[in-house]
Amino acid sequence: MSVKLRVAVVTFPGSNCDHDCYRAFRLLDGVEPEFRWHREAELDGVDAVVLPGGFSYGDYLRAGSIARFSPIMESVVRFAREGGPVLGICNGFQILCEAGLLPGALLRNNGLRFRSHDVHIRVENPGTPFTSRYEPHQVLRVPIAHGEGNYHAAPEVLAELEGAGRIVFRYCTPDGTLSEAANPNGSAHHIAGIVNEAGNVLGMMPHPERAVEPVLGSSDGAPLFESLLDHLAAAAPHAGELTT
Amino acid sequence: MSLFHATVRVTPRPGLLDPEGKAIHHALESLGYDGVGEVRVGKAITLEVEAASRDEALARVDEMCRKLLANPVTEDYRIELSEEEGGTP
Amino acid sequence: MSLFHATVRVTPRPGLLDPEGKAIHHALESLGYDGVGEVRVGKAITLEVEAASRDEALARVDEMCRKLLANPVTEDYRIELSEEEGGTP
Amino acid sequence: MSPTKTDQDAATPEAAPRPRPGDPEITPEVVADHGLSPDEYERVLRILGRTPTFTELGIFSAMWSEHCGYKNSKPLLRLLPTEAPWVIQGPGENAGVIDVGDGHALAFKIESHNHPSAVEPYQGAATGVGGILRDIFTMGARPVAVLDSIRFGDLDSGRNRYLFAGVVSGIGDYGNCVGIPNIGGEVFFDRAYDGNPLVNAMALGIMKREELIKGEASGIGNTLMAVGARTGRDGIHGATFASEELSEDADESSRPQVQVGDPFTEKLLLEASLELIRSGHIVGIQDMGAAGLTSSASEMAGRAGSGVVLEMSKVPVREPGMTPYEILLSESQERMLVVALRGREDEVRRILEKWELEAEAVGEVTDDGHFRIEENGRVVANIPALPLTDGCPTYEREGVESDEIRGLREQNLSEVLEPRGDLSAAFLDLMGSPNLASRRWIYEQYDTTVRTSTVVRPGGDAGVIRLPHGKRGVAATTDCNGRYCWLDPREGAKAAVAEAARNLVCVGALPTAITNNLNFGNPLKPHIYFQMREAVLGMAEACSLFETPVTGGNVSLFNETDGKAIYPTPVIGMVGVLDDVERALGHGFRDEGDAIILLGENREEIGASEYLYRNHDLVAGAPPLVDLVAERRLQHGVLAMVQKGILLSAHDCAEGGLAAALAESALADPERPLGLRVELHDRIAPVALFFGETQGRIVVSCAPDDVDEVLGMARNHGVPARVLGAVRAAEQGFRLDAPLGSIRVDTAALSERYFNSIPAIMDTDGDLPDAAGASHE
Ligand SMILES: Nc1ncnc2c1ncn2[C@@H]1O[C@H](COP(=O)(O)OP(=O)(O)O)[C@@H](O)[C@H]1O
Ligand SMILES: [Mg+2]
Repeated sequence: MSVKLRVAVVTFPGSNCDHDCYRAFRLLDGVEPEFRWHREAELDGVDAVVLPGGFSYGDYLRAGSIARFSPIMESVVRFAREGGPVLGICNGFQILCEAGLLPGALLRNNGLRFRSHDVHIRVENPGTPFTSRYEPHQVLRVPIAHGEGNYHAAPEVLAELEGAGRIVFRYCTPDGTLSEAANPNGSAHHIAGIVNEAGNVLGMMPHPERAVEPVLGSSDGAPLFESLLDHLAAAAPHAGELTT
Repeated sequence: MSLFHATVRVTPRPGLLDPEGKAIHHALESLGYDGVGEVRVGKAITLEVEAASRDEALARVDEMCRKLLANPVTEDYRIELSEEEGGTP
Repeated sequence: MSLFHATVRVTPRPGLLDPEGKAIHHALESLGYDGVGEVRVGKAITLEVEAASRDEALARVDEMCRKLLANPVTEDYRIELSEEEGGTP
Repeated sequence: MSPTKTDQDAATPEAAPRPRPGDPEITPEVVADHGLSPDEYERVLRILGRTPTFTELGIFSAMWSEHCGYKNSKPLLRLLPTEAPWVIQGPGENAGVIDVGDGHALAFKIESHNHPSAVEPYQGAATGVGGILRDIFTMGARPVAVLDSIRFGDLDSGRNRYLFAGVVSGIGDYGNCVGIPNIGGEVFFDRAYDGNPLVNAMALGIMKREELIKGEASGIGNTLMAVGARTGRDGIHGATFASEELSEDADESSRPQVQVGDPFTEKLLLEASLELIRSGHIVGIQDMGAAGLTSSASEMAGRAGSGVVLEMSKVPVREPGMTPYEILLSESQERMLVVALRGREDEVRRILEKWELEAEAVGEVTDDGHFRIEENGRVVANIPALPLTDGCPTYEREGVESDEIRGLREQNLSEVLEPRGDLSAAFLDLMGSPNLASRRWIYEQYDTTVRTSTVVRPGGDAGVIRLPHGKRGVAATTDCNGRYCWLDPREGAKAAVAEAARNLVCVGALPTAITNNLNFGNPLKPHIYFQMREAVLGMAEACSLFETPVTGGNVSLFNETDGKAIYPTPVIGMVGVLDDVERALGHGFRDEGDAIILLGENREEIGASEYLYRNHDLVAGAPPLVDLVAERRLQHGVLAMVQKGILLSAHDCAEGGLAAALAESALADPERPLGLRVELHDRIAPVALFFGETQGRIVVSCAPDDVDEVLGMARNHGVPARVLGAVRAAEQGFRLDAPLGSIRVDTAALSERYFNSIPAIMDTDGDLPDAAGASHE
């Protein structure tokens, strides 16, 4: 009997990419995604956590600012501090910043408008649990859909992110060049995604879960989920003890 | 000509729903703050204007509010003015 | 216990780009207003709190700001307080 | 004109309400202010057998407004075909429903929010999206896509730019937050819409067949519950307001009628409603939309043939001191009325609580057929439900064509057919017209990919989404050219249906049904009533022939400012079905060397075209005529080709004509524009050949090896077809040659013009986040 990895997809009031994330895992073998309502207090032994995109609490006040007080966030913070992989996409990234699991903040897009279209992002660090299936500097085509994705952090934080290889994705042109025109929201250093110091918490604005099948226009996001499963399979000796 | 420092406070008209205020109220409550009355969220726009007199400055900012800064259909506004360097509020 | 009326002004930190302020500045210019200095846009959140004293009210609102209403990475805040019924600002 | 309904029984006198202290007295002025004609008021008196209370007058006024009562349109709507084997729910419910195979049912509907958007574009448009989404999920369907059909005056006015920017961000913010992808729509600019923008939003939802639920208040003793947001003083009498003309000072007088939307609450309400419907605790559910609690409660009673009693003091309100009149007529958003099985109220509350929402028992279903309102136990209104909902007088008016418009239609255009100046320059200019330039500026503000089901995004001929599990998909489009309809409403409406169907076959979908939004001026004017009648007849004829029945729609009349009406704009929202979404086709050319083929025939038509408006400031001539039979052959042929998998692209010719269609296919991928070389042999005037908007034409492309098969299939379907040329690299330019003229433009210049025209207009000024440009010029 094969034991499946368990991934929690957290639903906050206003999350709207929870089903999309769930589905992205569903397409893979060896993993059992499960929804977790934000009011649950315990994560209860899952192997990884996803904070999906959407508009938790309507994005009122600041995107992610209210969701980070949801009961489940205490467990998520603990899980992350203990080294458990946490993936925050779009609104999930914003929540991670508000919760202090990632540095910096996501401001309103510099063009002041919501932007929804495909972008190209360059894999800056294939050495994370989320990117091992990518080549260095591989260019991916994935959709964005956000109004507050302009990454901002103090200069010393940016220097630290740069120096420690914690910038995982940057916006770029189709051929991998960095340019202001290819930066959809004004993010500092073209940042599209970063990890925490330990490397187990990834926040990114683009939506890899919307790019997992050719019929949707791109499957460049699929290796991200596969990378995570590789990582979990390798690092989850306890998986064998679970019953399904 | 003097420089005046204006703060324009734009608030949702009374009676209109303020979903953002509602969400903040809800969040404050669930953080354990009770006895918080109605919360409403508006904008505070600060700008500097040159004008010959306080009255002229006020008139200019008022016009800006009507034309651009506030949406007359859904928002009210209030102007606070102070003269740069030693002006009184 | 008295009821206090608080206005919290949340503004982007100095040095931080304020694209909305810039856009308004630009629009004012194209409407023919010149001599308008820097424009910055912040939030004005009004709420009512119950507290035994002015100091307590201030302390409570200050805590709300630190916890929820302002993001210390990007925003500053300022609290204005007035007591309901005849309170002075 | 004469009322067409017979009078119903009078209310039972023993339950007659007494006037509420503080309510205004009923005078002829008060009656007139409520928009009721003396005849209509007479009818109210007969139904009640007494003078109405102020509350009752408000109720009648709302229910008998054009918006709720369809006074002027009902007899016309009966002319539309509504049946087909795949129709599960036709007109009359919150949304139409059709069978789309594999056990799935599709709910879909279009709705207008024109007047609110004219007053406050952002909130008006946002709440329009909110309302149409609720119509879908109250049927038990999960909303899966939104489309928007919008119209404005010309963009050289700051006011129009302000309205356009506000509407687009309102539509975007609302749908984005709820998490429903936008898959298409249309936008049109013309001075006819100055001061009267049109904002029509369409939504699609999917459910399993057995999950369908209706808006009926059945089961005597069942509990009526108000669910969702609280009731405030916003939007009181919106329905009546939507049925009047706007006046110069509309912004002033209509302030209290602005409703503010809260998409976050909507998202919670959506999830809670679907959970409620699946739970079995409720028997009926309806949105409190136009005329709020009044229309939802009385319509649910009317449909079930039951009665209801509501206790006003139980309705959760946002502000203290609201009167029954205000509570009943408020149009606060994100509210629902639910009929819960008696004894299950707590279960309903628990579901709502999970989603952080309120549910309050406010009344119950009765057997007396009355719509009864109480305030702390005291009856304040008591009206027989059926005459209230169905007894609204309807009028069949006389329609007469306007001489002025006939004159314009018959205007001789031979002079403009003479080439004037450089065709290449005219073409470049035309492609930058806001009516032809890329709409990317709009749909990039809309989330188009959330829900991971969007197969064809906005930008193509129609949007396509896949259904859960399996390969089936649904396509949707909205279409209508108001200029065609103005010059010839019958032909224009036919063209709208034909274009919608053409758009669907281009992506590979079989057209199956329509919803429609009849946007017109004041129907009391004979020439407007003529437009309505003709448009409905044209729509009926085309829908019958295409086998696309009408399952619902919306009527928006009185779209006039200071006596000037908009173009008659009967917007068609059409849906179609695909068996295999992997076969869905785009409109973009793929590679150098691919063959470009034209299906259909070129004709010397230039009337009603964008070319005329742009170059001669003229809206005149006969609009392009639709040959419905030829059109149907064309559509079957293209569908067969797409299904066979031999096409690489398909795109219909619409505004801007053949040249525009070719350009759109060449520029479909902004990152990789292509060039082309096309030769035409038609000896017709080049402006008509290149820019005329002749119907019934589709430009397809295929691999060189498949040309014979495409031509063969076209022949078998009786469709004229010919190879026009081939796709080229961008560097080789965009070249069209014809016997009497040619176009040669640089691809990069064309691309620049096409993609940057709308941003260049909108991103300079007059397009600020909020009130920019709100000032009247
Ligand atoms: N308001 C809008 N919202 C979303 N998509 C739009 C809107 N207006 C136009 N589009 C999209 O832009 C493309 C071009 O529109 P249009 O010129 O009307 O196409 P067509 O003539 O093929 O119907 C279509 O894909 C359409 O869906
Ligand atoms: Mg069109």
